[in-house]
Amino acid sequence: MSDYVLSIQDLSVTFALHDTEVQAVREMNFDLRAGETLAVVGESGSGKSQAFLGIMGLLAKNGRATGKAMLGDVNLLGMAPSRLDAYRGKDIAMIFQDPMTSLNPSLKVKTQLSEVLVKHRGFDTRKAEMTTIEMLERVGIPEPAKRANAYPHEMSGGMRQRVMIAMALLCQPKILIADEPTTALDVTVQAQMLDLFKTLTEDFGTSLVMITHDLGVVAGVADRMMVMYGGRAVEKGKVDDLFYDPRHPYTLGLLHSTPHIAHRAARLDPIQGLPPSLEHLPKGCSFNPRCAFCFDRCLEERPPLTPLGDEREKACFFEGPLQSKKVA
Amino acid sequence: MKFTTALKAVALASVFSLSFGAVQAQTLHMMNGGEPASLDPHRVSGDWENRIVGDYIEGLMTEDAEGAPILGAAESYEVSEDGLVYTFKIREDSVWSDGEPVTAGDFVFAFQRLMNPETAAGYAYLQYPIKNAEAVNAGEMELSELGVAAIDDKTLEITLENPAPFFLGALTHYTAYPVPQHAVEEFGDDWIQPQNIVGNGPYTPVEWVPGSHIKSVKSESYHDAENVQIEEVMYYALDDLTAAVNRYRAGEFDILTDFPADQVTALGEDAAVAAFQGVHYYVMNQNAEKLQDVNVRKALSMAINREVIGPDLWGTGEVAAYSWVPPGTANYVEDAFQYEWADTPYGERVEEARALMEAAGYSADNPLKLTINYNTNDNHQRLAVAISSMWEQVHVTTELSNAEVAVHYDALQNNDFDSIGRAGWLMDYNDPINMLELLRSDIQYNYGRYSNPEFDQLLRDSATELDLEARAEILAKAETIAMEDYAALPLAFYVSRNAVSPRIEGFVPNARDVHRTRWMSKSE
Amino acid sequence: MNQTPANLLEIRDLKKTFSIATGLFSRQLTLTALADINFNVRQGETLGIVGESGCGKSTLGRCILQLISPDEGQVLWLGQDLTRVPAEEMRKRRADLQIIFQDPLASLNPRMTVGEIIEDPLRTLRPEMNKTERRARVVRIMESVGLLPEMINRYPHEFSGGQAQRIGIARALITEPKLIVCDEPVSALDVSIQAQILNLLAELKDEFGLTLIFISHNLSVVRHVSDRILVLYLGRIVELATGDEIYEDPKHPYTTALLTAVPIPDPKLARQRNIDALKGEIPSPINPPSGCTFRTRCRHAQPQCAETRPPLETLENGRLVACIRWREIEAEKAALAEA
Amino acid sequence: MAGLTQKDEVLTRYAEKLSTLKAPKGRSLTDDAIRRMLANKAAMVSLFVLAAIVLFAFVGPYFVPWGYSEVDWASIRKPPDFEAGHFFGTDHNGRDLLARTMFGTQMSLIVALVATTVSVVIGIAYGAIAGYFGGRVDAVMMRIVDMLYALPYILFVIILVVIFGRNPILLFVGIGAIEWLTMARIVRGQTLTLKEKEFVEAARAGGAKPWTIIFRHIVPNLTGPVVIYATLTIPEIIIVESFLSYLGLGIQEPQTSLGTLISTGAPVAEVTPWMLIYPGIILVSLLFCLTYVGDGLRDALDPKDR
Amino acid sequence: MLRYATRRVLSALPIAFIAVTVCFFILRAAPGGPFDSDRPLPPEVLANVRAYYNLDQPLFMQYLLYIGGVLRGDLGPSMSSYDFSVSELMAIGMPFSLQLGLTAFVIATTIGVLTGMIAAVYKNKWPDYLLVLVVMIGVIVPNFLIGALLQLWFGVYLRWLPAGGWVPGSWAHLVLPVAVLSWAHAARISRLMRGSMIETLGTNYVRTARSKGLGERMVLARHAIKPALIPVVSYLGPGLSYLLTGSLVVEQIFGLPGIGRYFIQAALNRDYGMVLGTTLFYMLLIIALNLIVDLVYAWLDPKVRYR
Repeated sequence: MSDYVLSIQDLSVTFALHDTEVQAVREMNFDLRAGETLAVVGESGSGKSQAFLGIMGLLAKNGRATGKAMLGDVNLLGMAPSRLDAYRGKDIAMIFQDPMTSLNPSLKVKTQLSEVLVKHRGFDTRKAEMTTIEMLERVGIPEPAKRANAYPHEMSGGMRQRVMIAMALLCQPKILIADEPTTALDVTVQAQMLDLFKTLTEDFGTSLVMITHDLGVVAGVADRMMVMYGGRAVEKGKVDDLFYDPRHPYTLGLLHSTPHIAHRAARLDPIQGLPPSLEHLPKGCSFNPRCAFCFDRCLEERPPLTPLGDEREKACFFEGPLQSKKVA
Repeated sequence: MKFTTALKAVALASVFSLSFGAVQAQTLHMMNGGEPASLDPHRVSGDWENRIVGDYIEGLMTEDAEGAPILGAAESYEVSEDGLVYTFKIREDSVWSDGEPVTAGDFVFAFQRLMNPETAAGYAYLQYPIKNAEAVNAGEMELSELGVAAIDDKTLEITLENPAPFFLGALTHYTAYPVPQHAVEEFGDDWIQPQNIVGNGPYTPVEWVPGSHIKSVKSESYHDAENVQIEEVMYYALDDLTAAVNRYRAGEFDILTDFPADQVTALGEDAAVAAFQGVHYYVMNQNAEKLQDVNVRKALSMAINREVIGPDLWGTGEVAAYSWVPPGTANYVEDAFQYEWADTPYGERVEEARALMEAAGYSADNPLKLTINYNTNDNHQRLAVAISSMWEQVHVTTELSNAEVAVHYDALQNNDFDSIGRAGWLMDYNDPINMLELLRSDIQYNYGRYSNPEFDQLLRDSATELDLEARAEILAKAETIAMEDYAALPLAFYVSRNAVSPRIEGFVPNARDVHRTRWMSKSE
Repeated sequence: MNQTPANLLEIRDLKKTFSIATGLFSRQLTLTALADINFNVRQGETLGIVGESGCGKSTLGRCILQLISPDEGQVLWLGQDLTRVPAEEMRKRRADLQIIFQDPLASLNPRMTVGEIIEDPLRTLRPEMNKTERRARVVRIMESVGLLPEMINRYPHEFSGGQAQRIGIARALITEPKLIVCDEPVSALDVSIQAQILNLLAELKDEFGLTLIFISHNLSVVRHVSDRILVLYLGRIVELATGDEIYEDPKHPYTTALLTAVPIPDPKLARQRNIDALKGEIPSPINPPSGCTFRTRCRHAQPQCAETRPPLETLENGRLVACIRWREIEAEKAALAEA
Repeated sequence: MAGLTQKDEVLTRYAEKLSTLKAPKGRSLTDDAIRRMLANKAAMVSLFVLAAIVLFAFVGPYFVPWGYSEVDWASIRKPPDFEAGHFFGTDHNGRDLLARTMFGTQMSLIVALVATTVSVVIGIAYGAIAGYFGGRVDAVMMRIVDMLYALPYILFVIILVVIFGRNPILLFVGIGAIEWLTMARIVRGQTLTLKEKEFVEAARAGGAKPWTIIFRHIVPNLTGPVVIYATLTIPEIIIVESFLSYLGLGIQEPQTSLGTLISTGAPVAEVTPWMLIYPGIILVSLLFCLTYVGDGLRDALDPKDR
Repeated sequence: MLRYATRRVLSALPIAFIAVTVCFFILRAAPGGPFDSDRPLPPEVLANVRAYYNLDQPLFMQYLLYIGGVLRGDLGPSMSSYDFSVSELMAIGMPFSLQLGLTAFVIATTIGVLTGMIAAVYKNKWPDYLLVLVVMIGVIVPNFLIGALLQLWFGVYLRWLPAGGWVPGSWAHLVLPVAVLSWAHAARISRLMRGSMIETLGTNYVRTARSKGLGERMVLARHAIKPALIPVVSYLGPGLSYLLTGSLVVEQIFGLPGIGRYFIQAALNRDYGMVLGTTLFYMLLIIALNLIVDLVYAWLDPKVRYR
């Protein structure tokens, strides 16, 4: 018995398009410890969301996830949806980016929440609703009893995301996957929300996977992080290590691209070029066309994810110090 | 309240409803065509209403199975020497279905009601032969001046304006039916509602579901009740004839009173097609410049191959019409008129017609342009299409224009049509005058505005002629004049189309297309 | 107020309301989007405008460009009130004032080629130019914004967000404007692209001598690009100061709150930070709180805040702040720091 | 200002560059739509059949021995007879059914196009005005549309036809004038969205005049929904026409339409089956194809769900 | 809600009023009158008849008389039926037409929603193709043809069902008419439902529901149906209009005592009172049902409130 609550092995996600197949996620591996927060960072198209939708069995109809996703002793992948339903929402819950569209507009908030308890905990409706209201209070919704009777459109974006969080935490799942939970929100609300995540995961002992493109969000909440590019993890490690000593040029580029409130640089130092399309990934290292440290080997061979010790891994052939070299 | 009674009728319908399939032997299911406008004999206007009304009210005269006039409510009659005064003896045992006796007063009341302008009876003019009828109907004379009088309870005297050899036949018409004075006075216009209605005929209506059917049951008080076989008659209202045929074939109807000509084969032996007193014709607008030339009119008439109309176009075998008055009309000369070219082979006729047209200055490059107006109807359309194709051979180009009945006849009556208009006439009573009058210059049915003083004079002469044969000769002469003038284009004589289930006996195809239920019987 | 001739744009007492018809026969609600807006934009500077969503920052940008006509107040462009310029003349004036939008793809007509899109303003604003001249200029500007001229006949949907934004910038630049309103130009872009666009804007600003109004909800971005920053709350100015002043010495409690809420891409700092975020959410602009509109979320709110609307106070070197208690709060802070 | 204003020299250079520039034409949205359409097998087969039917209707008459109103007195109501050249048989007037079917198809197609065009024109005008002006104008105009929806419009068509006679053009202008409601709603909704789109605002910022905005920026972007709805309207109108024919209010003889042919053929389905079968096959395949093409177009032009 | 309903009805009344007015004058402007037939009436008789129906009055007076009558609930006399007034004929035909129309409406909507849903769930698999094909027949084959063929097949050849007519309380008589009437409507609903269901199944909130482990049936029943029904419901109004139009044909083919068949006959015969009465009836019916549809809509989509 491992101390990991979730262990992902060789996860790949493919989408069958009209005449081709596109691999959105390739050979992804990671483990999630109980109570820790893992940040998955990447730009759009890096496969970060699809990987977790794949784990949750929520891919679009033309999508297929292979590999293993071990929730304890159970492999979630390849499981019939009816069996998967015993775990989804109970042991592993997910929050989505857009709280506006992720709540059903035609059902009252309490209906959408209490049904989770009815399904997974076998509560009767009354008890489920009571618990729901308690939970709403917990996530900081004022007048929860009244708000429970509201429809989603009657609430603000922040409130809705609180409802989503409440919904996900109702069964006190082992794992909470939050897919860009704050992107659609204002900074002030975002800060409140991050705070809430911190408190609640601590209270419930829930492991949190925070999928985001914003390094600022990661810095505050995560213990470990995984950087994704072109469907693969390119660097993994503790948050501090990656921020203060990035080993992959892409990680570095991301850090340099992010404006910092505290100091106003004359110029940012962005990554050149555009993210690749998944249909036409470059040969060798996917990052090579944009990489300032690229050399011959990178064009031919794909760098494997290699451990560097202290839970750190990177997928890059370049061994030298990154800071010194300027973008060509 | 009328409103509630109507609802009651529906409720009643539910009570009386028969379960489908269990057809009772003595119920006659008759597809009767349109929805009756009324059951009041003074308000009706169609043969579909006549079938119902004639089954529940009997006039002085009624029809036998062949449609010929026989004594009805009257047991005998006498005619005065001058042919102007008819005296009827009403059956002693004749009673209304509520037990009240039928009296001469009922007839007087009925005739006066018919002619009363307030009644607004559309067909009142059919009884205009009665003295002062026209003036009374126009509101120019008092009702009491009408030439109908009750001598006593059972004796009725009718005085005519002029001698009318067809008058007995006219009395079979529903305009001459009696109405129950006591009921009309008690219920007013509602006397006709199923719960109030009384009649003196073999059947009495008991249920009316507008849009669906009327049901009549046998009246035990009818004077000939012991010979009436059918216990119950269902008159169904149905506009869609194809649907009607389907339902007939599904066994839901015993009699179809009409069917689409094309279905004749689907009906097989059941189809009963008989000559019918009436003519299909094309009106030629005599006021139209292009039709002023009698030779053009002649050519148009000659160029029509009438032999294909009935057998081929319509498929029901209508007889080609080379004359105006239908053959077999009473009080007339046999074979009074027929075009001399009728027997000429069609090809030659066309040649001749073309020559006439060319003489009139028309050619392939300078064709005569005509418009055929017809009322929307499949048969009329086929005919128009065919005739336009026939006329093409004689340098005529035609345009077809159809409109529904109301618009079409409105245009015809106002002489508001280009050149050719379709019309048809079914004789109201069996006498040539009923046909010939259509061409009288002062009558509004003369759509083409044909006007020939000589013709008009002959018709006037016939009215005062007491000798039937002499009168027939005068009328024949008139027909000849009009036809030689090509006053109109007779095309084909009507046929009646019925489909009668083999279960029904006593249905005799006849030229009047009148089939009273009392003569029929039904077996399994 | 110090009115130097270097003021390109002066906004005076600007007010804008929207009426919301809830139904054909029902009564109308009035939403005050902007009120009492007064500030200047100097030639060559970048003025950042920040605020939460619904604070009126985009409306302000559009009012400046006369894409929306304000209810009251003046928009003085080189001394001339644009709100009173006739429509026909305003159209010509638009060559000087351009805009870049948030959603790069939505801001490009999907049925036109890149060349047509960039060229479009020239057709109305430079009617004297012929087709070749216009095209040549399009090619020139495409190169300036880092687009390959070969792409001139492509359609917008063939481009990624970053490239599309470059097209939008090219279109804004083609008329040689003096002022460009950048309405959240990078918030829809990926991080790596965001930086490219920010750098591009900075380069272009120098190259073409532009003045920018940079609207964003992201304080880090605004801080990065702006000389001065204007903070809006519920349609009103709460503070205006240089970037450094705002960051180092915010006077208004709202500015302070905003600053603490900004995520910092530095784990140690982020962990140390006391996320003393704002309570609650922004109230509805249809029915704003009385007095200081911020008081409902303000930690320092006192009963008197509900009574009077705080006036916009002008401090040294043109700094503006709208809080009746800012001095007391400053004192409290100082006391706290000493303790 | 080093930039653009140095017109002559710099721009001449660019003009030269432009003349040597190899700029490949991009894929327009239409190209994309066509590509998607080509990939849709059902739609392509339908399109092919549709083309065949159109050819049949418009070119066919030149290759058949009989005219549509020509009467062959030798064969009235006869089944298909290859020797006489009546490949579909004849009707009860002795007219060649093949020629009539061709003519009828032609008429039905023309009628559908006329009516659709009318509905599109009115719909676009009404919808665009309501959408563009918005506010009260929009509220009032759309309320009227809502209320018109509540009218049993076919009753009005019948009344109109009864009154104005059976002029086909008038008739179908009439139908089109009533079919525009949905079109107007669609256009209005689309205009409302487009009006708020940033590229429209960009055009305004670029000094474009209102009519330029409408014609250059809004109308071209309406094509998708308009085309989709129009293809769906065509079969609808063919059906309405056949309904009117059934009531005897259709096309004037000797002209004909598919609806007329079928409503004459339906009652005699057993006696002279060819009179129903052939026009029936054409009508049903025409409508089937139109529907599939419409669906295909929708998928192609509005590729939300693929 | 009651206030909303009242206001909706009140706001629909002007349009009904205008429509009736327009119809009234158009009808009068039409050539031909109610008493033109192949057997024209002599002028004196015609004068009598016209006086009986007030047709001798100035047109505007007739209009006022008519409107006055309508306000009192009296739709005037029918010119082709002496024994019943228009109101009476309506009162008799209405229950039937309503029964027929609503039965068809309910059945068609139910079938349409169900088939559309099944087709959406089995998108691009054989149940989808099969259902789409069966349903398409309803849109593609004109209803008079379907009617005639069903009548022939089930009534004449197989004799399983009555070929027409109406016996109160007999469901067998309703089977064919309802089938013909519902088919096209069911087809349209089904197509709509399929499309909107496919769309709904792709929404984020359905994904959320799945992520909660609710099970596919629950996801469909609780989360997907209601929102997917919204476009369907908003089509029900116009759909109903189509359906009632179809009832004109069905009532005629099957010889049913509804009011639909009166309309055509009345229009052709220039039976002014009847045409106006039928039009008014259909209009009010559609207005009423549209109101119900809107209330359902508000229930489905909480964003729409009665204002």
